[in-house]
Amino acid sequence: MLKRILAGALALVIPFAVHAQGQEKVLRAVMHADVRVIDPIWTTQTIASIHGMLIYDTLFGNDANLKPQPQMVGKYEISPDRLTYTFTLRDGLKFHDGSPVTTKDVIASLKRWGSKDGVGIRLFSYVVKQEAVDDKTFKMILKEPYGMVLESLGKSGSSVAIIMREQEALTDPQQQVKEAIGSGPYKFAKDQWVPGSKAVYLKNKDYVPRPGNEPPSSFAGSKIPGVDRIELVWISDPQTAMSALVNGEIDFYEAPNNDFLPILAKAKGVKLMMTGKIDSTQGMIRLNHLHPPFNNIKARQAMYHLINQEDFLRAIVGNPEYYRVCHGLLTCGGPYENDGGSAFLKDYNPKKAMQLLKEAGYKGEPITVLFTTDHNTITPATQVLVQAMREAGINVDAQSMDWGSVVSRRAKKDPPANGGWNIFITTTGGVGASNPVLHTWIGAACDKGLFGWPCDPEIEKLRNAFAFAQTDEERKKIAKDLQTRAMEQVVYIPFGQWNTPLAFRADKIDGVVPNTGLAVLWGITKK
Amino acid sequence: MTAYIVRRLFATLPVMAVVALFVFFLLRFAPGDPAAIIAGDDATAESIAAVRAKLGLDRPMVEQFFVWVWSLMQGDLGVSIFSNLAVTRLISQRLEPTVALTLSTLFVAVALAVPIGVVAAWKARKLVDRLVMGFAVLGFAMPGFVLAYILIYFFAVQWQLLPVQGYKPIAEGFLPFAESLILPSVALGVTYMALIARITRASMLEVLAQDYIRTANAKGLATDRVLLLHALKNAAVPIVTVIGIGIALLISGVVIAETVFNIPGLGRLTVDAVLKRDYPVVQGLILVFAGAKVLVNLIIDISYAFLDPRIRY
Amino acid sequence: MSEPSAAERPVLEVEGLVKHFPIHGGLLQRRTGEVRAVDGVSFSIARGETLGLVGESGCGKSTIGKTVLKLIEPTSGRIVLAGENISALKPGAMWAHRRRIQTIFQDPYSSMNPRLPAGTIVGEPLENFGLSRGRDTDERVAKLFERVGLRPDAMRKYAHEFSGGQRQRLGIAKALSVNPDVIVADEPVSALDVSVQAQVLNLLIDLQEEFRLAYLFISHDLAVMRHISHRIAVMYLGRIVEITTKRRLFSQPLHPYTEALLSAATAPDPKRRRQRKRIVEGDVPSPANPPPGCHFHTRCPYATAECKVTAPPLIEVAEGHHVACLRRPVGGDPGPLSIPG
Amino acid sequence: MSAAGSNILEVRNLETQFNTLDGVVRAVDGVSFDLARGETLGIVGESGCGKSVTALSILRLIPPETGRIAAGSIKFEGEELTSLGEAAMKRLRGHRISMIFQEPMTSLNPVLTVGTQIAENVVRHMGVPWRAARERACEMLDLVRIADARRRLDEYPHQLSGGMRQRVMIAMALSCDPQVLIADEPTTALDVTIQAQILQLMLELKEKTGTAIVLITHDLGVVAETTERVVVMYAGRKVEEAPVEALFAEPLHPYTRGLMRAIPRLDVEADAAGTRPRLQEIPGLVPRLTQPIPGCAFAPRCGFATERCRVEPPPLVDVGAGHTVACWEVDRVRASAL
Amino acid sequence: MTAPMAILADDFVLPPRRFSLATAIRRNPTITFGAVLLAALIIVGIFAPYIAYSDPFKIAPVNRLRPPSERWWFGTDQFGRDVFSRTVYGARVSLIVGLSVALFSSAVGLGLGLLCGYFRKVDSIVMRIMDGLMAIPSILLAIALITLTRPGLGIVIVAIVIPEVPRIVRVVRAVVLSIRNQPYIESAIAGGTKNTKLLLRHVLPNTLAPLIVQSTYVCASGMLIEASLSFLGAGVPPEVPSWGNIIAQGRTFFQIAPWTILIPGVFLAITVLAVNLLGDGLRDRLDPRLARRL
Repeated sequence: MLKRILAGALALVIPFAVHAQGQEKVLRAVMHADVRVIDPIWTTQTIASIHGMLIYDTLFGNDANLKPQPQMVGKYEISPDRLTYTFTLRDGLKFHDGSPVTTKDVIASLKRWGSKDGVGIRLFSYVVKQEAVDDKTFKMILKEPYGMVLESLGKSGSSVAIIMREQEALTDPQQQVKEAIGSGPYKFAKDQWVPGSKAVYLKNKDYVPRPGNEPPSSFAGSKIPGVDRIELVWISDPQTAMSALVNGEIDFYEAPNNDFLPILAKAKGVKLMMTGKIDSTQGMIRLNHLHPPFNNIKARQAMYHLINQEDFLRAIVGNPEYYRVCHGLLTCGGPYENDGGSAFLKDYNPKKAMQLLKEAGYKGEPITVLFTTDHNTITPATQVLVQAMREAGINVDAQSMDWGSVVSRRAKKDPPANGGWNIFITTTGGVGASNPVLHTWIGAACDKGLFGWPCDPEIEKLRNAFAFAQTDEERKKIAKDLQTRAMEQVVYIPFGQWNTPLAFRADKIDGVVPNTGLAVLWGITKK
Repeated sequence: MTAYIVRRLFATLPVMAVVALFVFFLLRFAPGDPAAIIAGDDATAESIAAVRAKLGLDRPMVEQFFVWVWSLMQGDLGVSIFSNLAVTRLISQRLEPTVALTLSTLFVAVALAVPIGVVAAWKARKLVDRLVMGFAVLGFAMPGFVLAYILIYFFAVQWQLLPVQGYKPIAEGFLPFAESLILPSVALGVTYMALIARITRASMLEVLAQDYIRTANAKGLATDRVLLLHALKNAAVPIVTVIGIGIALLISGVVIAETVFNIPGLGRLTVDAVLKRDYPVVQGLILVFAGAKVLVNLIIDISYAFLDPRIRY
Repeated sequence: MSEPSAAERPVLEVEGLVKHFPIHGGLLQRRTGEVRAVDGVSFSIARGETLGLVGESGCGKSTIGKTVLKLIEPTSGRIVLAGENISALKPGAMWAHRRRIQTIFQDPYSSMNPRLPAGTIVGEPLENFGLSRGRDTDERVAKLFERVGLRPDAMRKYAHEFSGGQRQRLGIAKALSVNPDVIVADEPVSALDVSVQAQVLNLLIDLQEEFRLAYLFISHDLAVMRHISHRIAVMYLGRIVEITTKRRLFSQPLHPYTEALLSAATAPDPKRRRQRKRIVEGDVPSPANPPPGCHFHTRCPYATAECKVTAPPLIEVAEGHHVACLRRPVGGDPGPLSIPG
Repeated sequence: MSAAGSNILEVRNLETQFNTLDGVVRAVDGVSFDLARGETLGIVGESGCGKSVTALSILRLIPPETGRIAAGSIKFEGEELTSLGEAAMKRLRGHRISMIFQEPMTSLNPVLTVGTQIAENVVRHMGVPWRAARERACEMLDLVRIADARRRLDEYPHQLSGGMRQRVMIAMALSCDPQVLIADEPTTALDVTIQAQILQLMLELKEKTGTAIVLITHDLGVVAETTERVVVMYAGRKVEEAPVEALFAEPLHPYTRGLMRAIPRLDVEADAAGTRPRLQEIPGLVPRLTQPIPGCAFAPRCGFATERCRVEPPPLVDVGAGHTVACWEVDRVRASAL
Repeated sequence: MTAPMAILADDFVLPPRRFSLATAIRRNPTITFGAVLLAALIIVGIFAPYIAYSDPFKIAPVNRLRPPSERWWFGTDQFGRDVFSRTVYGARVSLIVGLSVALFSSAVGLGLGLLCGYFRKVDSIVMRIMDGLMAIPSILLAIALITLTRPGLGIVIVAIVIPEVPRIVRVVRAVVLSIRNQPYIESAIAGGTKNTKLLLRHVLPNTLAPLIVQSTYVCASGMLIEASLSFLGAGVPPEVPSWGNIIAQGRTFFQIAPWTILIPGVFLAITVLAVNLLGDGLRDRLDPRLARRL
């Protein structure tokens, strides 16, 4: 009896099912995180910027070699004294609601970006004012020449300089924007958005790509939307995501777990693609400079002797092919890689570390480590650190909490005893860390800087000098001095860098571009 | 009968009140402070305070409760702190997968477990009975998530017969919908099936020892009539009771199945919300789950009247 | 066995005892009626006397037993135990009087706590009323065991190791332990086989004579009643329809229901088959809504129009013989009644 | 033993055993008796004497996992029931031999209507359509004098009184005109007045339908007033068999005598002084059936017992007029005062 | 068919059965099997430090995800920790959680159950609260409790006890209600036994059998819930090697290192199986009647 019912139901439905799949070309992709917040300015999370680059557009876009290329800008002039930048928007720029993009929107957007994002803040500290000449052209007047204006406007990584409508751009940066309306190649289908499961983007039919069909290279080039519909599916379990790719349930998988790369390499129709050579991830141990014991530089330097990068990297990545030891703060393999201050990390000797700590006045009081429990790279790294410290005899108070709690706890400046912290571990993108100005964590702007609050005017001076340097040798020399100084101050202790390739069904999609700092999805087409 | 239903509905009010009170104060007394988390990465003290004010967390506890209850009356379960979406919308988005999973598991489990239980009772102490009881005890002990991974490993990955994860809404066609539910239903259903099979066997055995079964045999009735009409109809009440209780077991199991099979259901939503301390979502969900359970109990009680003429309301 | 002396004041007096169990229904569980289990009953028992309460199921005889024991609260009426009015006493106050009235239950299997040794159960009342402690209790219990025909070494055994007859003996021993004035025995032998029944009945009779105990003996079996009672009250639907001495009840039954009971009862004598009088028809009406007037009128062959309307009072129609029947006037002819119209 | 030809049921040396935690229980230990067509045979004995097991053995209703018919033969109209196939037995039960039980409260299925429970028996055995079976059920309810039969068909057992339920059981049992009706303690759970009605009804129906009745009870009064011939059982064995008048006039087995004296007599006048004559107890206890009992089972409790009684099982002695007794000391017993 | 026992003469004295281990084992295999298995696991739990040949906490990334071999009996996990040692330590955690959950919920459940069963006034209020607690699915209640406080073994136990208490209260209350109208209670009251003595001597002992049975089931479900909670990331802190944690952390590598999940999973299943068998055996032995009602 049961069989009869089932057979009847199937016969009825099959034709219907096939039809639905036919015409529409859909790209199903699993990114490294789930789209939870839709305001790329409000949060520094990379996934929000990936979402941003789909639905918004930027004035400039850095290409694969980090050179800024015009995107929304048609033509631009820089005054001889390098103090006045005049930008003119190219034609055909329209928001998803049909309204044209005007300089009012651009100025408001840049202002909001400039008050929240680190690179933006640094740029606008030199900007006197922005002046709209007319709807298409506006001027940006600086008080001193600044070398990184175009690179900043075209930066990739977190909190990209996106252009949104004026009414959204006016929202206070502490609040999230309510609507996700941009002028980019895709529209955000807010009604189909299921946080924690799926974010849907539909092809923006009346998007006008840059004329001349320039070849895509990272954020540069003409953006031609490849598919009718992009679904960013969220699968929390990396193994399930890998199996889904092998099974053909998804087409693109941004950050497969390193252990599964051998399986993916063998799987039918699956292709692995290494990202850009500097697009790796760098591990960082951040010490709290405000409170003992790490307010004392000796104690901070003692910690170097506890760190054997090999242990960390094998725990996180496992397969040596995908990680490399890098004793510097600036990304190894990047233009400004150097060996300044790398001697600190050459001498792995836990006993010496303990002895130095004692000399620095450490008497065995508990050191609070924020122990992340649910992050597939930070959790193993913290376990390696905690064990190394305990083996050396340090009294470690490892407080386990989920990543969300770590993010909120690290913002607290109170002493570790009541709600503060001594050490936490995080990672940062290789692209950002390759450039002294873009690398926010290398800064030491005291309490105005990032959590941990290292304080050394010298480092800030060197970072500014780098911005003004005109020639490459000059920049390389400044970079070496900066890294040497930063290593001495122990702004943070690097524990190596690793990169994970992209994995995608080459038999189903193509047009995948090696990304630098941020996954580029708009160019992907479906066979 | 309607008098009974109305009385039972009134009886649910105190229960729901207890649930509401428990959930509301439980979350408020937790040491973690949601405002700090919401304020985001480089939050300063004032921005955290701003968030607290916006959410009304700084107003006296009692006032918060009445505001919440009053909005509850109008069916407004508040807005998620993180995604600014109304809780009711979040819930309605994810209702279909959870309901589909629960019902398919329920249907599969009951359709298999009851006949197995009847046969085990009929052939008591023989091989088939031992096998069934062995399966029941094992099924009860097997942790759901371990079984789930084993199923995925063989059926989805090795033999690629069924999808590894995800849920295909019925709108996308019955076949993909059914396929995406098979593995989760089995992984979730095994424990539930073990429970029903055991109770069916126990209540059938008790009924088969009754005098009226001896009378039925003394009338020389065919075995299947004695078993299915005379015995099973009497055993129906305890069986239906355990199916009702089992549904609570199912709701807990759904949370795990949704995690392993990455199904965007209410269970997964609750876990994420609790891990992120998203107050309104957690409160709304627990109320929804509690309401569903109370409703199920009512339906089960009413069904008794149809199963046993002696029960009159 | 000596007849009880009438001079002494009765050890248990019951006047106008009523017990109604409310029925709830409808939306708000309001009282929609009541089961009139005991509907105005009066009797008294002298020291050393056995009053038999006989009647069919649902006539309220067990409820009277439980009410007199104050295991359930009476709705109204007076209960006087050895001169003390206990009808209104709260459980706390009743405790002191419990020593005077004990009880034996019908089902031997469920009237003993399965997890306590027999000696402890029998000795419990002694310790409850502080009549003895520890070793002293054990000695008295051993004597009680012997008195009811059980070996003292069985004190350590548990309920499941005894047969039905032996458990009834334990129940008797327990009731006897605080030498009460009255024992309420609710169908003490109906669950036992004939041969064992005889043993228990003889034991009860011997104990009554030795300790001058008053028995309120409840049963549905007329033969057992005839054997053990001095006076017998016949009950129907919560009321006493006839109460008199055993000899007069069996020789001159006045109430039609008593007559029906006697004729329906079986006796081990094949000749009786032909002497069969009329068998009364129909079922016992439900106590929730008893028939108006005389409750028995629906099944009584001699019922007249008036019987349907007026409830017959229980009056003494002859010396020591009360009956509640309109057709039995005081001093009337005790012969068989005529069938009306 | 009445003439062979007219016997509808012949039981020879029936042994039924149960395996329990305490060993094998010989509930029926070699019982033989006959049942003539249309006769009313009484089987009397205290609980545990094996009377119910004998009845269940005839219909082969002993639960296979705990008990079995160890030996002996049961012939029904010449057909050997102990070796009959289960399918054949099923066709026979409720059709040619039917049975009613003690507890009216629990012997009817609480969730099925009275009409269904009767009609299903008719459909099963008479092969008539359901509608006709319901008509037959209605007739049967009238036959057992249940008022307003049509309405009662659709009522459930819990809506009827104890007496009415026993009437339904009888209607159900007789619905296919069986040759033999086995009644296991049919009136024990009923009130006296109702018991009288049911016994009278059974006798009337016997006259009308000619069905032979096997009445099983522990109540000697019921036996005296309803049966024609009586089998007395003790500890799984038949100790005495006789026409009912002869048995009550002159019981020959010491156990039967003991029973007669132990019963409180309703019809015997109390003695002059109104004092209560002591009941004659039967000392001791019924023996445990887990071990085989040598000699006469009643020996340990028998006043007339001799050494031989304890060792050799007594043979069945025929004292004439169908009165047999299993006792070595028949003559001494006969001589002693009743 | 009335059970054969009732056919036997009820009037003879059953010989008191001496308690002999041999017959006890032969007669109830389920209890024996369950008890032996559980005893073995308890021993493993207690002597974990000696049985485990390496330190379960030691991270050795170099020998990461090694398959079971003669050096690592159950292979290693993604941090190079020995799965055998961690599983052995896991036994300790799961048993502690299971037993303490059973203990606490039984104690509270017994107290509340007795009160509700015996005193009408208390009954209506307490039962409403119990219904309320039971309405909230146990896993969600446990997660909410755990995540809102600092994670730790004690918190996990409390979080599992709270949803289990109503289950035990219901069982005890049902048993007490059924005992209350047993004749031996009326007989005790008539014999002058006062409330407290009645509760302690007559009511309590007869509730212990069903309580023990129910607490074994609660112990088993306690272990399962702990494992599920850890699996969802809301259970025992990650560094504590409970079976749930081991499975939760191992699940990501299930396809390339299935032993990280299967072996702790099998251990968990066996333990829960042992406890359930013990419960079934006890139920059949102590309280056959209740067995059917539950």
